[in-house]
Amino acid sequence: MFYREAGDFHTTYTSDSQTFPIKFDRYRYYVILVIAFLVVPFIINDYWANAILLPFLIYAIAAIGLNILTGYCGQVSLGTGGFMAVGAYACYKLMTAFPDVSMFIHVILAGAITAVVGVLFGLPSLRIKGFYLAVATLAAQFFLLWLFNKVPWFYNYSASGQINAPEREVFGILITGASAPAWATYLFCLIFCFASAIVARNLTRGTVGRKWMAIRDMDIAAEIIGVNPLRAKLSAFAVSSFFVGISGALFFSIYLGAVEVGEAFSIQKSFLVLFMVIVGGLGSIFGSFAGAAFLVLLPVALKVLGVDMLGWPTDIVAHFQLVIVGALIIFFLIVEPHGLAQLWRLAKEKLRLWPFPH
Amino acid sequence: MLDAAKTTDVQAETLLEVNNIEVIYNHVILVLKGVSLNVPRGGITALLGGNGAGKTTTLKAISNLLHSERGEVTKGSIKHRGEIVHELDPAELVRRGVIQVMEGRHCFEHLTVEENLLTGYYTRAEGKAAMMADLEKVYEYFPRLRERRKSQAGYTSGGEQQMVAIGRALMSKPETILLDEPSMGLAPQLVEEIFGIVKDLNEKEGVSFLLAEQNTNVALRFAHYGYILESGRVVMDGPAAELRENPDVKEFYLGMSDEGRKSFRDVRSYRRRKRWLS
Amino acid sequence: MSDQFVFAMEVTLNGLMAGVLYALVALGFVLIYKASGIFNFAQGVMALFAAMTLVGIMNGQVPFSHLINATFGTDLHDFGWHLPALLAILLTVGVMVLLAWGVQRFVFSHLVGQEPIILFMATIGLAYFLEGLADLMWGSEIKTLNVCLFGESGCLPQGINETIDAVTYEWFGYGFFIDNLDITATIVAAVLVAALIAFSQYTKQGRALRAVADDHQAALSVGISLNFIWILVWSLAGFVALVAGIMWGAKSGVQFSLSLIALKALPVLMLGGFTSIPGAIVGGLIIGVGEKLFEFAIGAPFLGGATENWFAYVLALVFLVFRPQGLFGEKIIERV
Amino acid sequence: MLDTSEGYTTADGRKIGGVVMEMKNITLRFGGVKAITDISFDIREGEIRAIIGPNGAGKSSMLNVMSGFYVPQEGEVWFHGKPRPPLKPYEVARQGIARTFQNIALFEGMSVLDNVMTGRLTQMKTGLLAQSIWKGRAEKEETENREIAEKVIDFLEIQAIRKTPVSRLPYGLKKRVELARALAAEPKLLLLDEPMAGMNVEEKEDMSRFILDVNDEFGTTIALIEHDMGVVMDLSDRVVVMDYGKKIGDGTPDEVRNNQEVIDAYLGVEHD
Amino acid sequence: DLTFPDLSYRTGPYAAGGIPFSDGYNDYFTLLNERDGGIGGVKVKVTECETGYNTEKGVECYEATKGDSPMVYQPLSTGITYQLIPKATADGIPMHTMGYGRTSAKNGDVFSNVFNYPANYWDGASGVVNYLLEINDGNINGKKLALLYHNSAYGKEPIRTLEELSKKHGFELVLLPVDHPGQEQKSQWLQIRREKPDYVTMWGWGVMNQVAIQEAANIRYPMENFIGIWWSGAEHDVLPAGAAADGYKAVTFHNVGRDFPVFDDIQTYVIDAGKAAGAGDQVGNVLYNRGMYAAMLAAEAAKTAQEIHGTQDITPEMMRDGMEALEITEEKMAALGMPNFGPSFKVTCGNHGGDGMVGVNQWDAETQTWSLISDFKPTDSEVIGALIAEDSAAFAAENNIESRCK
Ligand SMILES: Nc1ncnc2c1ncn2[C@@H]1O[C@H](COP(=O)(O)OP(=O)(O)OP(=O)(O)O)[C@@H](O)[C@H]1O
Ligand SMILES: Nc1ncnc2c1ncn2[C@@H]1O[C@H](COP(=O)(O)OP(=O)(O)OP(=O)(O)O)[C@@H](O)[C@H]1O
Ligand SMILES: [Mg+2]
Ligand SMILES: [Mg+2]
Repeated sequence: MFYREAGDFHTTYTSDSQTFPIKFDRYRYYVILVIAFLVVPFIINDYWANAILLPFLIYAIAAIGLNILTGYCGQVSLGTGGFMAVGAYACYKLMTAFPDVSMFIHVILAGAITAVVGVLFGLPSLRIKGFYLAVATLAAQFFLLWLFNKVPWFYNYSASGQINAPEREVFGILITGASAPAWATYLFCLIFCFASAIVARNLTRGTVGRKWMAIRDMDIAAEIIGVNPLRAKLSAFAVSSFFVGISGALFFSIYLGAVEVGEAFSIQKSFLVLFMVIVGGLGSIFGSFAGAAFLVLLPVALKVLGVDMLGWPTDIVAHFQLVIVGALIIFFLIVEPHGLAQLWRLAKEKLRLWPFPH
Repeated sequence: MLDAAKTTDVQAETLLEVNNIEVIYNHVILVLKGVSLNVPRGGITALLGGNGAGKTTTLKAISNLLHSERGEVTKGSIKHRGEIVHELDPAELVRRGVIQVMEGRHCFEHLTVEENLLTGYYTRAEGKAAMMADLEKVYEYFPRLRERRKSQAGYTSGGEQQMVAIGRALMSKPETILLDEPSMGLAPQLVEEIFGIVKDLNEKEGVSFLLAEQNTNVALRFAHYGYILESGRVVMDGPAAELRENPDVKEFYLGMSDEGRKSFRDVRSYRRRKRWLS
Repeated sequence: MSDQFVFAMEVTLNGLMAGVLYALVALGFVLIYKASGIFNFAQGVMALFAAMTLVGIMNGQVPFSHLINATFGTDLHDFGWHLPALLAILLTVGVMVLLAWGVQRFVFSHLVGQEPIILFMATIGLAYFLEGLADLMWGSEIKTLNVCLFGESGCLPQGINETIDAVTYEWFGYGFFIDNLDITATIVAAVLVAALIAFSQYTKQGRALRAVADDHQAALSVGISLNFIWILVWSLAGFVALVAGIMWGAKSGVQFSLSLIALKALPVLMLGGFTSIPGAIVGGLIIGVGEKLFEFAIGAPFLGGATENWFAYVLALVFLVFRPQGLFGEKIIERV
Repeated sequence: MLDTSEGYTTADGRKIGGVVMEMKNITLRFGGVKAITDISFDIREGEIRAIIGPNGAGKSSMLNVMSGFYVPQEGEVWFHGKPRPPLKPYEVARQGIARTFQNIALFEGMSVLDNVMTGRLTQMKTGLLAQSIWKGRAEKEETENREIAEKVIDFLEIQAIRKTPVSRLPYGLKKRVELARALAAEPKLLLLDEPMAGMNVEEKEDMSRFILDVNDEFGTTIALIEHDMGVVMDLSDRVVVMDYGKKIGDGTPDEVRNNQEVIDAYLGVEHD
Repeated sequence: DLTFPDLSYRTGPYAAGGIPFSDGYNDYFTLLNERDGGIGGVKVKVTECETGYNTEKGVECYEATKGDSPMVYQPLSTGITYQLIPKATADGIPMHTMGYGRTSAKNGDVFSNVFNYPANYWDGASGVVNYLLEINDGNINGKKLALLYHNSAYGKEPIRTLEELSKKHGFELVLLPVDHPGQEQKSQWLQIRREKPDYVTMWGWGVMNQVAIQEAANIRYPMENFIGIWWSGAEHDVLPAGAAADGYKAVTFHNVGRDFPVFDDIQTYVIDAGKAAGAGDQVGNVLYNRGMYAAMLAAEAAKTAQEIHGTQDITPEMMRDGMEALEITEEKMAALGMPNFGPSFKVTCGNHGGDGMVGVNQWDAETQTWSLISDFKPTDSEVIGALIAEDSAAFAAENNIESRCK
């Protein structure tokens, strides 16, 4: 009886379809928000910001984006790295072209530009399905990378071919560049992450979300009951790419500060975000966070454990890291194929019944 | 119609024995709450009950297909010829002569009808001639399949797929067939035909059947013995002839009132359902 | 004949050869996909693992030596023997069968009946695991691979084929370059494909394989042992991975990047169809020729080069738009 | 033979109106297989029209033609007195045609409520932006449509499983949820493909009651494929009989029941 | 303790290069600890952190280690370098990117905390051309030089320089990009067969090197006309091709082989004592030597810093000063047991890159050794200097950096 939902009655459909229909959940969620917004900024240091929290928040946004496309709409994509690159380069071009405009606007515009590119590459999805589509999105991945590497306009003709984030401010506070304070960069990413989660949640609980899920679960039936598959799929591509673009922009401008396209947005990145989504749970916003946390934190935790605490050679630890991450992924799948999010749901179901087994 | 009393009199050898099993899905959903039943050699045993009563679950528990549904038998035992079998590989059970025809057909979509049938021969090693002979036999039972033998099973109609599923099971020359809703989606004539085949196999070749059916009417006509399942429990069992005469069974499963068959038009009013147990 | 035309011919021939090498990798994917509907992300890593194991066994390396040395302070390196290639290959095949058994026993037997994406995910976990394991076992340095099957003279030949060079010089006044290793690879691939086609078309295991791919539960219900079928195909895929590993490793040495050859196989798969063995070969040839010709005719002169990676995918994409299941793939059944 | 040219009155006294949909000389082929050969019949406003026939006769294919999923090689579908141009299935759905499927086609990853709500999709119009903000227009629309969905859920007595993922439901309940999804669309024409397969008598009675009530209360026209002759004979006003893709009978249940060709091809001898 | 972080990569696609470098770097510091009791009597602590050549892990490593007063960072990856330039500068920690990284960081006036002595990529490109001039009696007019490069920022580095030089010396330049990872280079080598360049130079990394050398052998391109940059010139690049790689050349900014007294010390104090960082089998290898050389330069800079500031416990800021005042002479090298191991040079406020002296190595497949066939010679400072001034000025303008050297 640790987890209770009894006693929560909803008298209106509005209250029933809110984000956290169960009071207990709602409070826990408020507590997390308060900590994230009001406590963490005061105790954060460079290491936590740059090594853990920023990547976590940024990957969470990307994972939410991909989850919309793959988890909700069922279109497996391996082009995430390429779309993040679009976000990053769009942001870079905007930052350098309009130095006085607020970063908020740049990042959102970068997302919008990525959305357009995403729709373009989403067009084949009308005919190509499943793993075929996944492989087809690789065409986007490789082509975009090639483009950003090849055309000097994208990197402002810099000799090195890298793009560097110049120092930019939001409300007079520096948030890009090396001297940006940790709390500011963290808050900036947190706001985007929070907004993304809210928007994603709103979209997925309403009509659009149901259209996506219908397409995912059975596209033919969806079409017969009145879903226009092209529009549903393209809207998923657009929304997904929008989030992925934002995460790419933040990844470049706030987190890394300098980026070389082939390295930062390689196919490995596409896979990484996909792993996050699947490990976390397809079709779950919470899962996107869980997956991002899992894949950002676990390697760091294993490194700290192996190198700093046990004093093993770094290479052995790195190899073990691979073995353990791999084994854990498999282990989780066997325990619960639908990801960490489902594991959490089942745990809740059990807690609700506790101490009675059924 | 069969004389049910004949087979129940003789104490036939028990092929399958299910002892008080409990099944849980996903570690949390309790579906079977103690089901026991026997399948005697040479008998047709019917498992009846409404939607979600647990018929399919019982059959899957017997044929060891629960694992792939994330279900498990947590209590009780299942014995085949006295041996505990619920740790066996499903394939091993087929080799021992127990085969299941799954609910909802489950044909191999991309294989042709004929290839589908041939997969049923997988566990046997009696050579090509025997295979062809058995194939021929199946085609005799289901002439429609012969016509469609070269088309991909995924494109055949619902009824055709049902025939494929049953035919496929026959190809393994089973001793016991667990048949899950064979009549579903079949035209009345074909239902008769399929039950005719069941009866034929039972009488001529001594195949035993455990039959999960919604179509109580037909099932009780052909079965020797029946179990009625309600929300995961056996609420009633007895020789088919007796069950047919039971007034409750008559009302709830056969759709007959005292005045004979009711019209489906006349059931517009709400009515409380009577429960035996639970 | 114009120079450009002769050059184009040479490029085409080399494209075909490259295609065969891609197809070798793609074959492993096809086998597993066909038999289980699993898109095996770990195929590339399996090639790496197989090649590393082969070299390790040939050179008598002590597995896990680095780990053992680090934990026990010992100083182990190798057993000091050199095994003949043929024996080493047999032993490696044994290891791959063992791996197949392990994969089945510890991973996929617990995932029967799950959706494809879940199975795909498991292979990702497997890829991580194997990569780490390979490094732990054999170390991450580059290893030179030199397979000599029949004594010193029977080594894998590399380098330009003199006969073809001479003959084509006679004909066109320009000697064509064909790599001996590629010719060997072509022969090996042809034998492999013929054997695999025979297996899947004419044996009952082959039929069972396809049945399993369609519906795990139904396959179980008719008595097909998933365990057996899957161990079988994973072993076969392991063997194919070993062959691919040898061919690719001969050129670049055995090293981590070997696992990335999977990326070259994906457009091939897409174009040929995930379920077709002949498709892998034909797809490989089309991709090989397509990307090389494009680079030759358009990429290098007009686009600044290095277009092959994306062009292969775009080419496959174009084919898919017209045939969504690939050239030879099984038709996607759409019914209600 | 019942004269239906001007509409008619059924045995239980319901008034049947004009033609809603008319199939004119439909022929449908799949490669070599001829699934439907030159079939014509009409469906009238407010009636319950059954299609019966042996397995593989082409009934489901006919339903697929009606719902725009298959495009016949020959023949036309007339809808509301006009020939219907070849439309995409989702466009057909928007004209007020809803259906259920023979092999259940629910969205397995969603809850029952969400599934029923998908039936309302054609009626929900707010854009992406409004929905991403949620408060305001989107929320209002959601609530309004939710009310309708809940009504359907109440009507079909599936309140208890509203929040359950459909993948966990037993077969019979799934069929009912599918019906709920179709009803939620408030269709003018409802196509049901074997709605009662896999049900026992009691559940069939429930289902029959729902179908009759829908027809009665909302005046929905219903086309129904079913193998249970008891149900067909009791519920339907007129019956089309198909065999091997051809029409072999068309008329009231009684007419059909006594048609020798139908008896030979389909009904066989009666048992009860 | 003096902490020297070592951002190594012993896993991933470039592990083969990362392992020997890191071994050399570690072993030299171990030697100092064991033999001399550290630097100026203060023990040295090397904290290794695995980056896997991945930028994000590089950032994590940087953040994890920057708190323990690290003397100098060697990011060992151009990507990570770009990442860290602003960060390290803001944190006041010096960076040393030897033969990689941002070339224009040579301009210490703009890049206060970044050092790339003794040579950089553009020196490398110029060194290649110089060598061609040398073997062609000073005239390469009309010759054709093909650049086979990794299609990334790194690989594209030499293009500008080579273009300038081709204008100056009148040779023709053919550009041949290879996409990552470079397993498949048929197109490029067929093109080389058609174009028949007199020389091929390569900016490769990872598997691309091994494949290129093998393909060159396959088309029977004369190996002695094939010259790699120093990141394409280690043992593991040539070994897979076996005997066919004989004669392959690579430019270098330090010496090769284990024929230096310092290696005897390393053998006795480190390897025989069981304190080697790796398996101890890499001593004398090109990249091992490079790692050791990097450690030596760092240690010397630390000594200089200790002298300047008169304290043994130096801070990163002091270390920076030491690096800026570093002077390497023949005598110093000889005293360290490394006579003629590298060029002598002097770092100044305006010049953080040394004199860019480049030599040429050649591979002998028979004995499996590299040997220096052309001594360290100056590169074309005229061309390079202009390019550096241009690029660093752009960076300074972008980031509002003011001139700090008088
Ligand atoms: N994979 C599963 N996961 C969770 N619950 C399940 C699963 N399969 C079945 N159930 C539940 O188990 C119960 C019994 O289902 P079962 O399929 O055995 O019923 P049935 O008697 O065969 O019904 P029907 O006649 O409709 O086929 C149902 O309530 C169903 O919701
Ligand atoms: N997409 C398709 N491709 C090929 N053949 C098809 C296709 N759809 C249906 N058929 C064939 O058309 C015939 C009619 O099929 P249909 O599903 O309409 O039958 P049905 O009357 O609904 O039968 P049942 O009562 O068994 O469901 C069958 O022989 C079937 O195999
Ligand atoms: Mg059932
Ligand atoms: Mg049908």
